[in-house]
Amino acid sequence: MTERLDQIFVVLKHWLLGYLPESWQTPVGVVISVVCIIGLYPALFAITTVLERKGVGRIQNRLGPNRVGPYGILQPMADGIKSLTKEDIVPTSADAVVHFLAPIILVVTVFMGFAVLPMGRNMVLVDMDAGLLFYFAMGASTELSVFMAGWSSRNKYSLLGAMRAVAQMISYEVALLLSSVVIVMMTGSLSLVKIVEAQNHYSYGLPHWFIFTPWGFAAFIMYAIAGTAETNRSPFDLPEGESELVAGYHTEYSGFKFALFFLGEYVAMFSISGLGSTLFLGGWMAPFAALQFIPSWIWFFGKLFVSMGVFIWVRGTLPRLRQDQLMNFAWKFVLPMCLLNLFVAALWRFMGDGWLRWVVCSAILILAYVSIGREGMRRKQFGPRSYRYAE
Amino acid sequence: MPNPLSGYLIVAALIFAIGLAGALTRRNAIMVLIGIELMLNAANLNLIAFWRYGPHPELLTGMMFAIFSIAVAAAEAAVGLGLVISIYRHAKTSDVEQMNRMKG
Amino acid sequence: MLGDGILKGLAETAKNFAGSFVSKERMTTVEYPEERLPLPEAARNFPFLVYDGDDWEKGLRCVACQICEKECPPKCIYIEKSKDKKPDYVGKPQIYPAKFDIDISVCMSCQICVEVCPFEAIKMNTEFELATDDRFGGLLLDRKQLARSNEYYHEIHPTEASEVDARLAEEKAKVEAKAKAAAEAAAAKAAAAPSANTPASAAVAKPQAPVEAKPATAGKAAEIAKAPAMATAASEPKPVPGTGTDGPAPLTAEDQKNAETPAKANAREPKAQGEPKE
Amino acid sequence: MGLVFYLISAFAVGGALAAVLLKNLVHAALALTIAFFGLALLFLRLDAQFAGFAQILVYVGAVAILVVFAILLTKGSEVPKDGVFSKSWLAGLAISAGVFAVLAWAVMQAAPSLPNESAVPSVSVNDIGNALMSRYVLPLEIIAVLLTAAPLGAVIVAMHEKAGKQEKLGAPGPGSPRTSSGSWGGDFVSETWETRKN
Repeated sequence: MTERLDQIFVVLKHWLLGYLPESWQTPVGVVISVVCIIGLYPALFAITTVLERKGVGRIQNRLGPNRVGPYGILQPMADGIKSLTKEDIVPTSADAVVHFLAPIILVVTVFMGFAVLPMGRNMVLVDMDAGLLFYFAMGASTELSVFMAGWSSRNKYSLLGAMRAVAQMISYEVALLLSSVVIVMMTGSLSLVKIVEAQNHYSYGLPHWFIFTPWGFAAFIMYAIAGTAETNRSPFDLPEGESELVAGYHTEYSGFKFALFFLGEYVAMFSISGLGSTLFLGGWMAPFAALQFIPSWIWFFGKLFVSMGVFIWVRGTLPRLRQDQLMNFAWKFVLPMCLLNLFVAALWRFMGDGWLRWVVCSAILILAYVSIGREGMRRKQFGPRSYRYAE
Repeated sequence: MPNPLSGYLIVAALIFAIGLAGALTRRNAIMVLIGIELMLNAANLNLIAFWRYGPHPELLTGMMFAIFSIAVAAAEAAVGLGLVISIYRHAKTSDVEQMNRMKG
Repeated sequence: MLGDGILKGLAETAKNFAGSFVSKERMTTVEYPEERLPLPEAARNFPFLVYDGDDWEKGLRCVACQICEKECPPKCIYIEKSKDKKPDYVGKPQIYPAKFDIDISVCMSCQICVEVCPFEAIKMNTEFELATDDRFGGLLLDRKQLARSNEYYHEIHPTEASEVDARLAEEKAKVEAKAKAAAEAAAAKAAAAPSANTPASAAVAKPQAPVEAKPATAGKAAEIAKAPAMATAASEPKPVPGTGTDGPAPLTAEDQKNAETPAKANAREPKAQGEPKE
Repeated sequence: MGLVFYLISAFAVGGALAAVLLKNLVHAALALTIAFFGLALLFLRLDAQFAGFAQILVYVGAVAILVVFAILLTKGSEVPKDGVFSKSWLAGLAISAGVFAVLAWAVMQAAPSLPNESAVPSVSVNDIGNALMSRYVLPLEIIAVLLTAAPLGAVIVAMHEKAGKQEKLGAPGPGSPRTSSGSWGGDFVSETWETRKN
């Protein structure tokens, strides 16, 4: 029974494909999966927007949206209808073609990342040998669409927002890659399915997720920071800092194209969260051996929602960084920590089993964290803000 | 095309020629760099095609060459564009035809 | 250590998040259409017309004196006087506004109309849900839309309304007393004692001026003082100059000046434009 | 061969042509990314998964962005008035046409002797990693050194030198450093000195 529930979508797809001739099965199967992904994530996006607004409201001791439908759960429908029926305004001097293509390229590249994410046992669109590389290649392409959006709008705010976004995404992509490379080092594979399988064993009822190792934990923290910056989320939302740049690179977008940007941002969050849970949190694995009877896809989406909750929590807590703080943090804290973490992971690999490697690896990481952090704080590079006033 | 490899080679030659034409005819230094990038890419395509249809694909020679070439091209682009920006600061132009003085 | 501030902040927001489900006092918001915060007593928005009694048309205190229309800085009030008269709250026949429109898209809520009204007829409302889909007709309120009962006034500004009521009652009492005095004087005149009347009516008008510090109310006192005099004028013409010299005189002059200035300016304007041509 | 190959080739060649021909530099850079993407697809078609994704990651994600940044930093997004092609464009075109003619002729001559269809090589990322770490470890190390040195060099070349720093770095010339200084303070000092002399 649990087995069948676990594989319900796989079985369903095979059952549907059974009605088709042999030569059609592969392309139609791909199309079905793609349609499922394209349908599912916007739905999750809709749920997340209302949850985010309500969550941030609660954090600020407000109620959040509660007018449309019971408890405001139909708010995303109202927002969707609004943005679909709004006039699509293109600035007169804008580069019409590039302006039109930017949101489409963003959404396409963001959705491409899901092709290699395993969303459950046997639930992956393509089990690519170089899956992680594919994911990062697609993630790198989003930068270009952001730039296209900002440049084609012929608006200073848009251009500034785009330049900030691109600079930020390039800086943090290095950290994102380096923190993921640790996992590749330990599993010896770029395939996300194999990475999940490498974590798929339990001892004393507890899973062997990579986050439960010193290097995995450090890498997860770096990954979370870099992922937040990569998706332009608060506190790294300078590209669309509304107090300075109106809305950043999508200032000149309205109606459906704006909705596409909004969708792209949230789907990118989902995909970063999904990759993070695949790499560090065991993907579709249950957190306890005793809970394995619950279907794997429930665990994957549960982890997705938990990490979205953390995104929202962080957004409700932290103020926006300044541009120099952002860059200093990327290059002077996250990058050295990631490089050190690579070394620590190698050390872990070669020290063999035993408690000693736990002590040594943890000590190195904690020492580095404290000393780099203290040094940075002393130089006021990423410490509390200090204000200089005009003389 | 008589066989698949020659198809890839012709495409690579075409892109190489386009890149060469761009590098030779455009005035802007960045466009010259773009032409050079295209030429490098055409060469990469050649390498990969030869690896794919070569006698010993398992040795990965062509593939490795292409990967190293990609890495070198990235470094080359960084340095080249840094130079263009530096020259632009001095000469206030990125037109290669106006960069005709030895003294900045 | 780096990051402890972040953890502290996260704990704080988590406390807020959980607390918002537990304690209602944390929530700072009021769910507006269903729940409302009580408005402060000094709240004001746009003017309304007060009426006494049940019939709004009959009970309007406004006598279409047009002072508010002239004083209104953005000129948002439009009054048309009636041809006939109806009795006001003291029972004296007065003209009433046949038309009283306020364009609340123009009104700037300065309350000057309220301050200058000698009859306590126009007051500030607190109603703010005035949105309409017709920005011309919908925001031009006529006298029916503007009329609110005195009870409503008590509801929104209790202190002010009771003060106004007390004042009106006092004036009414005085007017009645004066009418009585006038009647007595008439009776006395019948008994051939004409000099007794003047000091009596002056005594009625005089104490009011120092008590009401505001010049507007003083002017109103003069008006009210004048009213019975006019009522009795038919029978006794003498007290009128007596009351007129006593205090209302400079006020009425000022009123006239105020009233004239826009008219004068209007009259002068075409001349000024025409001069260079000549 | 087949339709897919022709489509992808047309995509790549079209992107390359647009990159070279478009007047607006940003458009050219965006067309360049189309060409890069088409080439990456060709790599994938040649069963070189790793190289294809590396191509997208490096070229579309980094080089194209770098080009775009450089264009914006040099105010290159405005179309120059006196044409985008150099005076000797005809010669350049002739040379490249000649190069293409020679290459195409060579390929066509050699076509019959070229290897025909061959089995899909089963090369996993693991094999590539092993090769990188064993047979090609020396080139890898050299590339690593290059990739460390090149960005450093690029940063130093492109870094905006401040006037004050230049002064500090520059050796004292024949004249007094005070009077030759270009900074505001230096001007001020020299002026007072000269006025006192007069």
